[in-house]
Amino acid sequence: MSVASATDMSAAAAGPASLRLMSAARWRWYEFLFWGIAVACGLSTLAPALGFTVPVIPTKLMLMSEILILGLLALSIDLTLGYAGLVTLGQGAFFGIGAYTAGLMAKYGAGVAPLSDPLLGLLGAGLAAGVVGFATSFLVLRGSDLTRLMVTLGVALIVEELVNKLKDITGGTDGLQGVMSSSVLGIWDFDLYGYTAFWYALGITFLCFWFCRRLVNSPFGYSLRAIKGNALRARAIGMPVNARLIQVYTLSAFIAGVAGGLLAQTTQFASPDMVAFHRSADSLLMVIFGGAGHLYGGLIGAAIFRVMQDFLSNITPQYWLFWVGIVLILLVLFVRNGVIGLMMAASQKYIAKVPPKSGALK
Amino acid sequence: MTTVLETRVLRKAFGGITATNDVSFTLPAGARHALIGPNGAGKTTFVNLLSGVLLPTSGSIFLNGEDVTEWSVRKRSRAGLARTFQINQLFADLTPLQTIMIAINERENAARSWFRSFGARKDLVGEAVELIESLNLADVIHNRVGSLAYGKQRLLEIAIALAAKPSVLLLDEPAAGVPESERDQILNVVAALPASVSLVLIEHDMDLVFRFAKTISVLVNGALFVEGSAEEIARDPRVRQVYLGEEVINHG
Amino acid sequence: MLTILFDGVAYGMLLFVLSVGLCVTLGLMNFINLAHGAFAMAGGYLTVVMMNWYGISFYWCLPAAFIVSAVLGVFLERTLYSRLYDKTHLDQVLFSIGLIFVATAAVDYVMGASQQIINLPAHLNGRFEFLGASIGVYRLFVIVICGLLTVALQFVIGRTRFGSRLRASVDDGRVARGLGIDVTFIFALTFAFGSGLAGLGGALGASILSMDPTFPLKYMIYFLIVIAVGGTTTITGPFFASILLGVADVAGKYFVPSIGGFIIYSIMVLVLIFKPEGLFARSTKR
Amino acid sequence: MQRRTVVAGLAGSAFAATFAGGIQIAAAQEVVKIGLIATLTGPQAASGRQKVAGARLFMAQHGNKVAGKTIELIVKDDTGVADQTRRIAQELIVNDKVAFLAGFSLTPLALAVAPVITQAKVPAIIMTAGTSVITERSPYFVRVSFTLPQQTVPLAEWAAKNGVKTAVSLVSDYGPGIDTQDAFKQRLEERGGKVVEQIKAPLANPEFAPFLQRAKDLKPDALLLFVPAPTAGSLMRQVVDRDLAGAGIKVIGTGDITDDDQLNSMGDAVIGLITSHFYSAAHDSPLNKKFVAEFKQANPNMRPNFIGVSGYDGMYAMYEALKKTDGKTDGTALVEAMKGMKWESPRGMMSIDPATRDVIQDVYIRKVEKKDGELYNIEFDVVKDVKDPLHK
Repeated sequence: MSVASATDMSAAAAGPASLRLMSAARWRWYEFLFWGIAVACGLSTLAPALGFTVPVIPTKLMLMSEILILGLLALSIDLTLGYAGLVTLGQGAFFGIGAYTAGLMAKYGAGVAPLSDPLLGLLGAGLAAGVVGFATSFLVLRGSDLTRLMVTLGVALIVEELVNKLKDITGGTDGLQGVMSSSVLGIWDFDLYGYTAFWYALGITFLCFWFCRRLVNSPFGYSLRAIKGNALRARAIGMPVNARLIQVYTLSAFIAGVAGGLLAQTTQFASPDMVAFHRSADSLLMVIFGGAGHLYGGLIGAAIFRVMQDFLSNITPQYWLFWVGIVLILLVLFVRNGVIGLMMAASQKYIAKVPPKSGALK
Repeated sequence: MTTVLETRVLRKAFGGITATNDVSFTLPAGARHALIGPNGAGKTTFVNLLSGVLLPTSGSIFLNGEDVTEWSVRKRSRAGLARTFQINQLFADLTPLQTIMIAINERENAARSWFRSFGARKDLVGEAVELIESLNLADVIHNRVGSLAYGKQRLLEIAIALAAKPSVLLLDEPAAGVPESERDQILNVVAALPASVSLVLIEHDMDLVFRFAKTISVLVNGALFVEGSAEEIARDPRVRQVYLGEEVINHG
Repeated sequence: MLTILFDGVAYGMLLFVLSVGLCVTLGLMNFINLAHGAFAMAGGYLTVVMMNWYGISFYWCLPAAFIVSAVLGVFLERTLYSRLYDKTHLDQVLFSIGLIFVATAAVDYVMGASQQIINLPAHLNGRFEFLGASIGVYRLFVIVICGLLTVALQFVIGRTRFGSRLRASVDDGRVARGLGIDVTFIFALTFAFGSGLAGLGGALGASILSMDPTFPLKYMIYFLIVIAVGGTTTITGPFFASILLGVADVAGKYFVPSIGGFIIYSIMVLVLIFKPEGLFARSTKR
Repeated sequence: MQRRTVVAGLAGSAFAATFAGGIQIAAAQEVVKIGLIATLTGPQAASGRQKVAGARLFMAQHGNKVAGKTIELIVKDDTGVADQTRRIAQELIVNDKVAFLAGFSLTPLALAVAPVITQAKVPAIIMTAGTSVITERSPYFVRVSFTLPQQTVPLAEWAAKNGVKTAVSLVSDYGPGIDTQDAFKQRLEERGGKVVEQIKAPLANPEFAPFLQRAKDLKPDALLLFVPAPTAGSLMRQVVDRDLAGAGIKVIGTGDITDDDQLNSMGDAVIGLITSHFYSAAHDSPLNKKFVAEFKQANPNMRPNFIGVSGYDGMYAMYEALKKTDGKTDGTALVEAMKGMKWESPRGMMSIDPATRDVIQDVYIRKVEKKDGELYNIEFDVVKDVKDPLHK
């Protein structure tokens, strides 16, 4: 009797609190805006057929596919860095493993119906990267940020050397040639204009994003935040910290592998560049640039970074790096937590000016 | 009376310094026990050994009759041993409600879920809200922990430990650094803890110790100096000499 | 065989001088300065300009490289780096990568993209036989200079008043300030010294390593490997780590050229698996 | 600085073109665009600069009007990363509607665009990448630079004739390097010599000393070297430092290691070095003299090398092809127009093999000598009309 009533009472109190907790997972208007823009970018390519032109965007379909893929890679880093607090400088290894796996499946699976299917290729890419991620996850459990940075970098460099050495499989420095991507779902062929590549990349990236979004708003996701916040306390409340880190690292490797697979399928080759150090460094840079710990940071970082690079290298193909460097320096000096931090600071300024409609919000 | 926590000739040495010197200690169920000693007596080291943050050089630890000497912090925690830290160990970027929910999820094995929404289990949220209310944290339940007043943070520190529904709770100087005005809140919370929880209080503050503890152990230079009821200890001249006397002088 | 050992030691010594400044900023000041290589590049290019454009003696270039890089270091420390001491490591990474980009593009603009080569004075070229080993005169020169530097460095940090003040500032900046130590000044000086050493390393290495605008990025990995393997709590750690890596790299490439590239990385990963704080790390108090 | 203005102006127009891309399709008929994908940043940057300079020089000399069309050169930086090359190629084709692609600093960069150009039927002029196989990967590849075996085989012949019985090769571990060592080994062993060891150094390698020491300890008659031109400088320094000549080892290589652009800064120690290559800045012809002089004038601090001349010749081939098709930009027709094309380049006579679309040219054996206070590769022997030996 009394037990039941106590439960009732707590359940009554729990209602608003529970809603409040779950509200973090609610889709906001700016998220719809974000993905809406992505879709609009794709749709705008159809505009000329309808008799009008949209400047700037339609000419950049390939760039946008690349942004989505790099954004997905950055997203995988954000999962470990932004939520679990694990720094990694070796995500390129998983990206590359995914790329070569998908590439090899497409190359040797050509004609063999199920093997050459792009979606299956992505699954294979993710699994291959995930397995390697799991195997190396034990290396990142100990030590400081610097140790983790260097161990993950070391693994990536070794993978890069392996790719160079295993010429018979990977094609060595010249890259994996003869990757023939089959049509997506047997319907859409990869075309020269990059329509299929774009929608395919957008679909897969969104799917992975949606998955990560569920994940970080789940009890598991919050336990990762706890580990990042204070690993000692997390252990003291009985949390299996190492197991959680291994899981998220493996998952992150899986997603990076999918991203790599996407790149290999949409560009129809794989090269050692895809495993190279700069790949790992760039993607980490994009996450920090965008702002870690929001899932969107990587995507926004990738978008701004690549658009900026494209824009600057069109103006000054030889010295664009200079201006990118200046932007990075200014960003660090004047903004906290990257572009998202900048946006949040701006919106807070706006909110401060406009009094909130109801006190309950605050 | 059953023993819930026991150490046998527990020793911890850091290089040449012996921080815990062959301590044999038993804690009966339902105890209200205080562990006191002058600065540098090795109180915190002892708690770290009990909770598994440090591993002992020699000796053994038993929790509810089981040898837990080699167990990790996490395993001990799951076996019912909770603790607070002398220096707050909180999740600065989360809210008290989120913090407590994380702890409860962990206890209920609900934290493995990748897909259920955090906070979807109303029964657990209800429990969290109750616990937070009982610790006078209701007004800051959705505030960022890092922005809370120090006294509130200390309360949350206790709340996290309680969320695990422990059988043994180690409180490491729960009121340390809390302004006078907020101390009472903490004392009341500690006094109101259910009898099912066996308590070990590590304290410096003698007011708190005598108000709360039924039994007391005095630790000096890492070794158990004397044990007894609160009255016995208060009267013990040796204790006065090594510890209370010093306290009086310091405070004077 | 001895030749290989000798070459490896010389290579390692060079690595050490190049990376020791990074060890100081990272270990003592807890600042991840990935742009460390940019200071080495400054020293290297200064040498190139002085020798190839103005015909100044190589021996003058060495101190000049040290001084110019140190001045550059102190300037950047005061204007930029000092604002970042309390930022997160990630911010520091982003910042210093930005600095690398700027340095790379700037050098490219002024000097062009191709490799710069200097011609050493004739008496530093050439080789001689010693105990059956073929010794390159210049490499011997590098070993001697780097060896002297190491000894001097050990002395300054371990034995002098400046060293003890530095250690105090690092242990606890606030307490050190309370003791009347000018922490800001100490940090600036240390940073300058670290940058200067990198510049000197760049000057010494200009003829062995290739000097081109991508230098800071290309060698960043090597610096980091040295620090990771050697640990950041001592000077001797990175020193022995450099020698170990230098010898292992050279010997590996000599004896088994086909897997030469793996060796350095494998050593690093192995070391970090078993000793996450570095091979030669002193156990810290905390 | 004049160069800056040119860069800015060109970049500006490229920029404007990109933005206006969507709108200008109709007007674009009178403009023929050439997409030059060069590596302008990163370790291979030096090669990109040469290419762009060579191409611009040609346009400066010959104007931008061909067969009634205006030629527009769009320069892009691919940073030496293959997926960038591919993306840029795709964008240039789809957005800018370029009639030609050109450039490609490294073999993997060229290979990455093979599927794109085949699908889009756009000719791609290879101005550097030197692995034989490239032109077989797409019928739209035309090469105006060289292949490594093409350079190496004459060198092996020369070595065999000049008393080299045993040799060691040291090459960068990637396509062109492998081609070089294999072609050399095959030809030298056909002529009765022996390659005792083939050493491969990682492509990004700061320290050549151990590899050189190993080669030295093997005591061959000759050491064959190949690394990409931008890293040749530090390799040669270390070759000198190791004193291989003193140990009686003849150091030979393809012209990549005595790159004309860098040769001067390598110092007198490289005097006497024997290399084989298709181009030397010292090539004795009026056309080359004019080319070198005007190149230097337009690009202070630079001396044209084999990449620069390939950029120049690439533009020639494209101009001539457009003339033949009367300005029509059908890709297949343009490739057909280039097949069998024969002309005098600053390097000497060259032609495009109608069967393989690869370059046929004279390969010279040269020796580093000092002339007018500068170091040059002085040609002293020549093998006429060399085809790539690896093509069927």
